[in-house]
Amino acid sequence: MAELSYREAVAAGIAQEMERDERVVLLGEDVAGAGGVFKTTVGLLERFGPRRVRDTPISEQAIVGAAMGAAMTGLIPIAEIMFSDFFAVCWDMIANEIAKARYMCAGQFSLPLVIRTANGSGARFGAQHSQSVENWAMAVPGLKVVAPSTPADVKGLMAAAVRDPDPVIVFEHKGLFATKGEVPDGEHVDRLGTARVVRRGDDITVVALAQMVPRAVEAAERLARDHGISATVVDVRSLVPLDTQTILAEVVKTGRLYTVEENPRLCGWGAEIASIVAEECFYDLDGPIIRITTPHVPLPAADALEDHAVPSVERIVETVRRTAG
Amino acid sequence: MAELSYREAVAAGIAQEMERDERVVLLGEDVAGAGGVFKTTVGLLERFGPRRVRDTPISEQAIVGAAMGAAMTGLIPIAEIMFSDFFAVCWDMIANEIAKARYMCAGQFSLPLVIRTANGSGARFGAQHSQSVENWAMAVPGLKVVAPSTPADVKGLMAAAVRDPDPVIVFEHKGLFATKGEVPDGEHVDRLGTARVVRRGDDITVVALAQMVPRAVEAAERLARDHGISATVVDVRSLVPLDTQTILAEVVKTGRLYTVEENPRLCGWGAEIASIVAEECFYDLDGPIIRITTPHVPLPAADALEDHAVPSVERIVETVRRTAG
Amino acid sequence: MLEIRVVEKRAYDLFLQNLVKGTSHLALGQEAVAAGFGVAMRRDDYTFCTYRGHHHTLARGAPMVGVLGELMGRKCGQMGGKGGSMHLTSVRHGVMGSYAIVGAHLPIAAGAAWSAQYRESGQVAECFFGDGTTNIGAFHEALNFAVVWKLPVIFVCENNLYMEYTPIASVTAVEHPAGLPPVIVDGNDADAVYQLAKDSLAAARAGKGPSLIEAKTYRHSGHSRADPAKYRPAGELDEWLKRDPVTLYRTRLLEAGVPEAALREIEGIAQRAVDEATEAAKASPPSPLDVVEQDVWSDGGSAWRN
Amino acid sequence: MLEIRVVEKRAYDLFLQNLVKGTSHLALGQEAVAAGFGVAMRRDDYTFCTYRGHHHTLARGAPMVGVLGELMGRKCGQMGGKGGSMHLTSVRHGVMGSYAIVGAHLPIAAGAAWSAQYRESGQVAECFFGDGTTNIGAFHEALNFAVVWKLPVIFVCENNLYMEYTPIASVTAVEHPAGLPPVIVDGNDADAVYQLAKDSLAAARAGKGPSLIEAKTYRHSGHSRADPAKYRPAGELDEWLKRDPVTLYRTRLLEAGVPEAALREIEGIAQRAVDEATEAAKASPPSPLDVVEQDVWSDGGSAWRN
Ligand SMILES: Cc1ncc(C[n+]2csc(CCOP(=O)(O)OP(=O)(O)O)c2C)c(N)n1
Ligand SMILES: Cc1ncc(C[n+]2csc(CCOP(=O)(O)OP(=O)(O)O)c2C)c(N)n1
Ligand SMILES: [Mg+2]
Ligand SMILES: [Mg+2]
Repeated sequence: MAELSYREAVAAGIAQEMERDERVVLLGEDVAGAGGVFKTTVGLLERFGPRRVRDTPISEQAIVGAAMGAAMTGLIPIAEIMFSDFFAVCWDMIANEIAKARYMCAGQFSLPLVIRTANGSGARFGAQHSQSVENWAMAVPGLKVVAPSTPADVKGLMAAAVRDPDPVIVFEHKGLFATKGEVPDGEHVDRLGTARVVRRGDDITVVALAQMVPRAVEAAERLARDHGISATVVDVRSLVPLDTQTILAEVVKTGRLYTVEENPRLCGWGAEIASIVAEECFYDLDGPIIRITTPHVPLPAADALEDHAVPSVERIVETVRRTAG
Repeated sequence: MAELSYREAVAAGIAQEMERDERVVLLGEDVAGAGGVFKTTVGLLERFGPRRVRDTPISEQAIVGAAMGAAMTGLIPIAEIMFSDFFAVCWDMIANEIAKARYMCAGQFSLPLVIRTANGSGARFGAQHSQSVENWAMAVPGLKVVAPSTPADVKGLMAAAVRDPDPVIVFEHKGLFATKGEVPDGEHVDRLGTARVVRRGDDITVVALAQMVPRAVEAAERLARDHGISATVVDVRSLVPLDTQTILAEVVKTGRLYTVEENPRLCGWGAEIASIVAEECFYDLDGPIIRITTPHVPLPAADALEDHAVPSVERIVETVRRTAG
Repeated sequence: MLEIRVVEKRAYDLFLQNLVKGTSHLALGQEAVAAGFGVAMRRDDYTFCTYRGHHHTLARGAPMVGVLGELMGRKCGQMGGKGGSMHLTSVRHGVMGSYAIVGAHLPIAAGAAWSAQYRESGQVAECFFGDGTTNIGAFHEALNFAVVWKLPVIFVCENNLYMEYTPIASVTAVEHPAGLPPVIVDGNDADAVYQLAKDSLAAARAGKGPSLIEAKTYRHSGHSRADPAKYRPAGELDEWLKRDPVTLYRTRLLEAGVPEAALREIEGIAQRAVDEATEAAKASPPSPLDVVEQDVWSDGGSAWRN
Repeated sequence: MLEIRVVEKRAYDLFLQNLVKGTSHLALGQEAVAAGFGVAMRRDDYTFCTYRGHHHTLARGAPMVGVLGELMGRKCGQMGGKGGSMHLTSVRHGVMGSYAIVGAHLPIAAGAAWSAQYRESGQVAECFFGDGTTNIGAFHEALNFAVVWKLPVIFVCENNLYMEYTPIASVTAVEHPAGLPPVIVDGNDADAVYQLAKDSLAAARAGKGPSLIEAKTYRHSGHSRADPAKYRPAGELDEWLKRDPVTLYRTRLLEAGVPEAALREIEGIAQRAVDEATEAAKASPPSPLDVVEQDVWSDGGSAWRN
């Protein structure tokens, strides 16, 4: 196993798939010559050439639309949208075209494409460059959605996304790019639709995603150490398909569910999971379902303010301690 | 009280406010000369003239962006986006600019504007012209969101939206345009953030919105008549601000919550309300929270298929009967 | 062209009989654009069109019964009723979809052209849209993108003078979009369209990049079935009816020496074909309800959880 | 212009000292555009700019301490740290915001111009953006909209040859956008900019509609603080440094007979003003945490429920 940073693992996943299949192509702003503004595509131009790794104009609708047109005619495009906030400028292409086309034509074609993007807070970029918008994508039928939390996962889920015959949105997390971790040597392909139990405990189940996973794990350590509360932590990894089996099984075991979300409070993935649990294992619950989220505000730019807004280890510990009685 | 159709009530609400305040202006595609493709702005050009009622090019970003620029400099624009599905082509303007601007500038300006749009199913327009996207708007901090179900409400909430100092999205429902109802004579201004208890019962609480309200009420009648189940029906009316007091109070009384949503299943407003209830009145619940929604698919065009997809009176009755044991 | 005309008229009749439920946007008067291009295209070229796409779909050879059946929500419909009039697609015939959000299909067509270029398949993507579309952002992005990447795509603007109910001249200043000067053609003259289509297709196939064509034409009916088209100045329709593409072409054939009887026969054949398609569509059962939860994904289903 | 230069350099220093956390996009080398326009504008005109907006914000008279404080996340910051470098706004000075999504502010500026037209206030909206912005849909929609509505808005493209790291010429074909031919100006010549600014402002105020200006200029530093700008061809920066707008203007003043000593004095004043602003910003406490849940709504709060 090699130790890679999360950003290196992104490039490794793309490279693995481009190597395997000539139909895989990459396009986006500054992805080629510059290796990506987050350096997640470094080396790909050199390795696969300008025919397969292409810089584009600042035209997100054209980027994603071109990926769609190419996917329905034989290619497997990976389109980069630099920041997930910019989904808003090409949302029609994502939500109305890519998500719906296969359904509308009753399956006459498929859209094997990937849209990858840098999501989330941590870089102090302010309200228009720090959003977590995985819930936007989850709310639209026809999109598969993953949000990996480790280098190994980002490589493996990227590969799985490329191999999947349907459109997959890969949310890479800005706050995790610099983190490091072991990544299996050789070909590494993960499975969409699988959550992972990162840690097992007896008292509560904490469900988290992406940057919130390491925070939930750290919170769990502290809860165990300082407050005698033993927590299971589940990394959702894949919002669509959603591994409800794993999540429900873990909630049933502890009887208590906490979700930790970076997206603003209303209508997040946490609400979806909370609702599924409140319907399907209501009688197994021992207490209220509690969502820990960013408040329903845009994100501020200053570091202290951003840190205050997004769920922190302290806030998770504090919330659980106060309510897991 | 006069009887108006829902579409007439839209125009009446706009007219009332334009009459009152010279700063109120209306812009959108085909809103002036043609009176709107849904005939919701008939007569306004004649009454207020081409300076205040303006046709635009097919440029949704320009329409909504112009409304924003005008709102921050002294006007109160009402922008029409013809179908709510088209929010996707101007989502950046709505979600990243209008919703966040006041926050980012720490309140240096406000954005007193209204975006009104035709939402929902019923006209057999297919996947790109029938969506219910109120949950898209609800998920974005900085937007107020209403979705009226009656002619009186659409007039009164439109007026309230125009008078509100912040951006309000008014979701008019295509399936309700032809419905009629009493509208108070004279000036009629409602309040944002207020739900309405449409019907009171003892066994369950059904929470619905827009086109789903009449269906929920009819289902409640049938449940009472045919199955001896007595239901409260709450019309949410306003998603942001959300009248959680009314909703929670009614759920506590019956101990059972059903939500009836037209938006696709994942991350809808129903999930939000279910989650709030599962957190805040968990111990008052007597059974699982059940969401009745459109399945998580795009909408099909054919009438029978569309009817099958969207929650119907039958489906509501059947679901409640089966689960309200 | 004639068949398209008869199908469009039939679609209108079926709507009056309440057999077509949703909306539909007829191309009556615009048939020559579809016919001219349809004939000039290679079998494996791609067509991308709008909600007003019956004509282009038929011109590529998609069967009438599939089109009429789709409008009527029948099982025999091109997409089994799931798409409806605005989303006709027949991949088998190179019709890669009809798109109902103005401007959206231009970048998508550029993407198909990119794929053809990448695969060196020699295919060309044709993308049809209306005059109103020149005002939306996606139009601009797609043109620039296609020029910069030198893609084999032809953007064809069917300028019928109106967006929905608003005359285009009152809302547009667009003249020289993104470095791609438009070539103008009489969209009611099928031969002129055919010739230009052939030339531009050849140029695209030769790697010369995209072209932009403006076909001047007119829709005889309203924007959609809901529209009586009262916004038209008096006499405008009459002027255009004089230049009806179907009549124009008929006259031209007569002048070229084709006997009246032969034309009658062709007309009879078209009429019968449409009648038969209509009956077949009527006889087809409605779409089965279980398709509602099918074909979101490539596995044929719509499961979002395990 | 000079003050802007000194502030931008100071912003860079503060970043090196880790006192500026988020990103920042300096306008070193582009100061003349802001200065020329800033001086020509009427007090109540509107400025709309991008994430690269320090220069335009300062040119309208916004205090340096507010700008530097904002970059440092201090209470004294223009928006108390909530906006950051990319979103400088000072309504008091007509700076209606800095927008960080490429192209978004063009329609918004058109809207402010519409409001001025409607209110017959004689105000003009100035909208500054980069060359890369010409490829995004919103650019096209805004220009067409402004032309058709004849709005008093001036779109100023600061063409600095690059989008982030990609040379603009490799990705754009845009030349004649939406019926608005661009007027080109040397963006490093403050006088030339000023003259053109005056003329275009007068035209807008006289009801002649929008104009589009392309100011040719260059950024001396990287795109943002993260960018060492290695993609530049050798020598390019040196060529442009020879045409540094601040030096150019200084030379011109000297040639016009302004004594060196007077210039030194002005330079000293600017330097001291920036030093003072820096100290004041450093002395300001960090933003209080409770602002996080403030000012979503006009009531000052962020409540979404009762
Ligand atoms: C983004 C978007 N805005 C608005 C509409 C509503 N709409 C449908 S067709 C149409 C007019 C289009 O005019 P044009 O492009 O000239 O095509 P035509 O209908 O004349 O063929 C409009 C405004 C839409 N479908 N999509
Ligand atoms: C819609 C959108 N796409 C991409 C970006 C990322 N981005 C920020 S600045 C920039 C380059 C803009 O270039 P230009 O318009 O020339 O302005 P400059 O930075 O040179 O002043 C890009 C691509 C963005 N902010 N918004
Ligand atoms: Mg038209
Ligand atoms: Mg630039």
